[in-house]
Amino acid sequence: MGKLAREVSVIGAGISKFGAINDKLLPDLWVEAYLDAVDHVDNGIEAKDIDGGLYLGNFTADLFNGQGHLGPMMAGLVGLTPKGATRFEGACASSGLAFRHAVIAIASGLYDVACVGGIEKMTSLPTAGVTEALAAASDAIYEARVGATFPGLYANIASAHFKKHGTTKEDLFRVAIKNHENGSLNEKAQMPYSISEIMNKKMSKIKKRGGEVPDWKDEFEFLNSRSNPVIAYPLRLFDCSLITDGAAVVFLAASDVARKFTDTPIKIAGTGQGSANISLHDRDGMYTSFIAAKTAAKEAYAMADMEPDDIQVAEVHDCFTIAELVAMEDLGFAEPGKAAELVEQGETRITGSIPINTDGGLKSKGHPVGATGTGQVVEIFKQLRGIAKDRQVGGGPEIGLTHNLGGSGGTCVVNVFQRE
Amino acid sequence: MGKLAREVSVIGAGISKFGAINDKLLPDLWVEAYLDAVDHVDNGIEAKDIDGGLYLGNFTADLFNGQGHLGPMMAGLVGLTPKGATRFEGACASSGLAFRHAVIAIASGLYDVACVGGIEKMTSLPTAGVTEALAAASDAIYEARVGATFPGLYANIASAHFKKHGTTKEDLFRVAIKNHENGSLNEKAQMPYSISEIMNKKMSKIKKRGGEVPDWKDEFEFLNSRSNPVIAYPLRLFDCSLITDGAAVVFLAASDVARKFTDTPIKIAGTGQGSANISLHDRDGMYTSFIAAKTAAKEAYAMADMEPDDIQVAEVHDCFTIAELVAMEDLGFAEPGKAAELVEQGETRITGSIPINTDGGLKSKGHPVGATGTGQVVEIFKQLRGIAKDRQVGGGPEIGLTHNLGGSGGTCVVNVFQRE
Amino acid sequence: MSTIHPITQHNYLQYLNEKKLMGSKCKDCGNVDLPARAICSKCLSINTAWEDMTNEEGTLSTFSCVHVGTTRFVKRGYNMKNPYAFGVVTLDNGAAITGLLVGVDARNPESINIGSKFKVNFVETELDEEGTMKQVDVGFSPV
Amino acid sequence: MSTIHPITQHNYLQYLNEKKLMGSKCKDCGNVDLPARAICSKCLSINTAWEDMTNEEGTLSTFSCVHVGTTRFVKRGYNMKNPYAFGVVTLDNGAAITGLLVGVDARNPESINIGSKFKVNFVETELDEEGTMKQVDVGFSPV
Ligand SMILES: [Zn+2]
Ligand SMILES: [Zn+2]
Repeated sequence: MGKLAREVSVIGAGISKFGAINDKLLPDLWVEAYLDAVDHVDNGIEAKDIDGGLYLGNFTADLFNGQGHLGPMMAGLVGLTPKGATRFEGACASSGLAFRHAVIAIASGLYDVACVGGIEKMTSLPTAGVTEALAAASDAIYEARVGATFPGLYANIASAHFKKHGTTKEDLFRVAIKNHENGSLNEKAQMPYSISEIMNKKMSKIKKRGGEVPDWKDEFEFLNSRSNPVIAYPLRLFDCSLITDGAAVVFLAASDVARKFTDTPIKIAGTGQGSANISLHDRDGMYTSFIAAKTAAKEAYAMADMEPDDIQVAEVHDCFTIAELVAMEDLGFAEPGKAAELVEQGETRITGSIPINTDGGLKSKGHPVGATGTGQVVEIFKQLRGIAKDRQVGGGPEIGLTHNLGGSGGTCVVNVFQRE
Repeated sequence: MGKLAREVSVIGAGISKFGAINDKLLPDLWVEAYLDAVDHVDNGIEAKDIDGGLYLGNFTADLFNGQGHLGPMMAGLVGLTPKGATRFEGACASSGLAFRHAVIAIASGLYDVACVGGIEKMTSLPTAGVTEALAAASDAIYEARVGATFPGLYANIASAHFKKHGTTKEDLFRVAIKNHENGSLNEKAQMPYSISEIMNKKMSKIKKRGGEVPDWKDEFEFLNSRSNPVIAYPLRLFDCSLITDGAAVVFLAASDVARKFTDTPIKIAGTGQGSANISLHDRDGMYTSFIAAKTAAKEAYAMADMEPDDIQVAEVHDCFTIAELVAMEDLGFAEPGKAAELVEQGETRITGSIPINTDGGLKSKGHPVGATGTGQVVEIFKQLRGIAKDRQVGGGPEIGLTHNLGGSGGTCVVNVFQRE
Repeated sequence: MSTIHPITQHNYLQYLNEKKLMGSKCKDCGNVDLPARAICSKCLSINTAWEDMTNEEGTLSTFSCVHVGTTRFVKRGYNMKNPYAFGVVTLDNGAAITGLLVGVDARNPESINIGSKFKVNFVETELDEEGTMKQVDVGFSPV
Repeated sequence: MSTIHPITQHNYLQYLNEKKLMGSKCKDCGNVDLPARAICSKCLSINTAWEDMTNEEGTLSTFSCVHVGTTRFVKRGYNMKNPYAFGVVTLDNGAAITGLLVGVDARNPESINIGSKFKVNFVETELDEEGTMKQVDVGFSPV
């Protein structure tokens, strides 16, 4: 495994509002994110500067919107045609793949500047349709046919983790509580409320209706109640990420031209990618960690010449609460089975030693699957630039990481970023 | 636009049988093509040699087979996990994109060897379903909703070409006749019969049934008859490519390690990519040529430091007969409006000065959309290695080209190859 | 208007359902786009505004008569013997769009001429059997 | 057998529909794969042969009880109050596969134990109302 022949940096990044955006179609979400990213390039950027064209992540507009071939479609809306425009797909890691391959293309010497995007519009379908579409990211024949849903697959991972490491549902609740706390500070988040806010709202609503108000004494009692129903045992509603519309955009430049655009480029110190058989049963009995993630992390750390301890802020793929714990363990932030302790000690909060998912994560910010990988980069860009407002990690973090997982662990992309 | 930092070569290539393959699912087609490619690496290749993992082109298994996330799925079947595995989508240019990005990744210094694949299984759906799925490669709202089918879109291109350049339906027939003639020499082709064979079969069948045998005196009369019905005026059945299941695989290596695998690597002298708004109406009135193709060709020729005249054999994207003429003009083999003359003079036959689609093209070999771009590379590999058997171009061609077009021209990848 | 009704594809389709063909005009370079674009396709300015093109006329740039149609058109009775026509019409203001061609003889394609004049003629389709859900699409008829 | 009935996923599913759970065994390294693989997942040899695993027993490696199911399961009457269970069973020969868990109390997940013994118990679904088209899927029941 080599090093990149040329250094690459993030020079700007932006994001659309995440949510169930009823008055915007795919092209509208895209334009919103693109213009936000343009606004975040200090010295400005124009389409003519972007010789590398578009690297776009999208899971399945095919199934969600009846539309394929999104690369040139989105490129044309922002003036990037007739330059190259490519769509990447790796389920929920689609735009992580797009990002990585744009980095590689610039490193190859072919281009100086590229646009990376991620997009998904999921709420056009009813929930049953979303479940079916997502099933296309698992093995349609060997998993979905016997009843596997995505919550179900991650519930299998949770069951194994519970059994092997003694992890509990309260350990999972703490991840949700922390991510909603962070998301409440993010104006782009789909559900920008802390769990206690959500609980209190629920109580007021019941009161208003004249019902018997539950005597939840804290978030844990709320999360343990019927108001947080089991979706796929042992996972409950608040263990699951959201169904989201959204887009995110990142501009990359070779480090030798990056300073034309900004005085504070964020260097990609390392990037790594891994894969695994997409069926859980086909992974040599490994159910509590992801070989794709470990492979990607190893490659990214090696390229960056860094250790897990060097990371000061991280975005990890919390499509389900259990996934955040597994990610922490796969990334080496905690020994296997020990991630829950770090969470309990508050070390992953914005004020902790290794803040994770400061933007609310997929849990509170939302999870437009194809946009998620790029959205993570947007947050790390903001954190390392010190522009994350109320959710800014203190002490001026210089090194960040993104971890974007596809399906039930079939694809993973890990990147390490460093403020130059 | 830069040059690649490192030279890359094709060291082996293989292909599955193309056709309506009822007894093979996606994984089965994939394994067949992969093993055929392994057989074509002179000194052998093993999964452990392939540090770059898998670059896979697929248009929409999502819609055809209810299965996304094909990258890791296919990688796992041939032992490439946990290395990176990425799916690329650009409609019918999907595996052209995969090929190009694998070249770039090796050029970046990150990897030495990579596997490129393309796959599509289209015949699981009834024809109406195929039409709907293909519509996802056009603009679903602005084109498909007002009745645009793929034959219809290329028929629009044909109508404009007829009007502007005086092209005729007979000019199109000649493309089909030539490609079927070539395909009749390709044992992997879906419809390996010349048009006159097909015509004679048809006559025998009618005779056997006791019907009135038509007095077609040649292929042109047959192609002008009701046995070649209009699908989308002015395009008829034999102007359209086929609905196909198939897969193709190519192995790439950095030129400095290629000779470990073979004494005759085929160098990628140039590669180019272009895009365009996916709606025909959104191309500044350009209906008779593709800006994406011209952009890709210009980039590929410049990188190779070659002219159209240097090309000795080419695979071009003849999803419809008109597309072959437009491709020839976009690639500079003929002036605008003059491609039909070259075809009529026989210059594009295997024995001509610029043999095109020696394997039968999409018309006779078949068009499993996601596999087409890689399939073209397989043929050029064989031609430049001199192993194309009955359809081998004489004189030992050293320079070849592939032209892979997505949708109705939204994406194009052009590559120039050279025997070292 | 731009703040309360921003230029989006969502709003373009809303207008279309009210039988309004809404493009956009760039206040910086004067370029027109159809469908409307938030970012001008020519100069990439975001200083664009809605432009009503419902009553524009134009010329046929290219077309096809389709014998094997999309599922939706097959359901509406089109088939090998009963084709429909669609094509690209370039409006006199320079904008071009794909539309169904109505009032032409799709069985006789030689009678349809590239370069001849067409005007907007919306096509309404009932999406349910009761006819309560309607979809309007772009159509053109000869002038 | 290998030439007339090659190891393909197509043939695996044909066998499954006949209630045969067919894996493969590598003649070079002895590794077993389920579903059957043409290329051994361990040593990548193509010297593999069908291996009938229909009568194998195994242990439950992990599982879930699903309250919000796939469309197909919802149609079969499963819902928030009536969950179904699926999980991964590792056969005694070492091969593992995902299957529906039948004969367990999915409403009471604490009663289902990772590590307990299961055996193959196919699940048959009628794909049409007449019951003429059937699909067989992998299921397991407690031993
Ligand atoms: Zn303008
Ligand atoms: Zn073996």
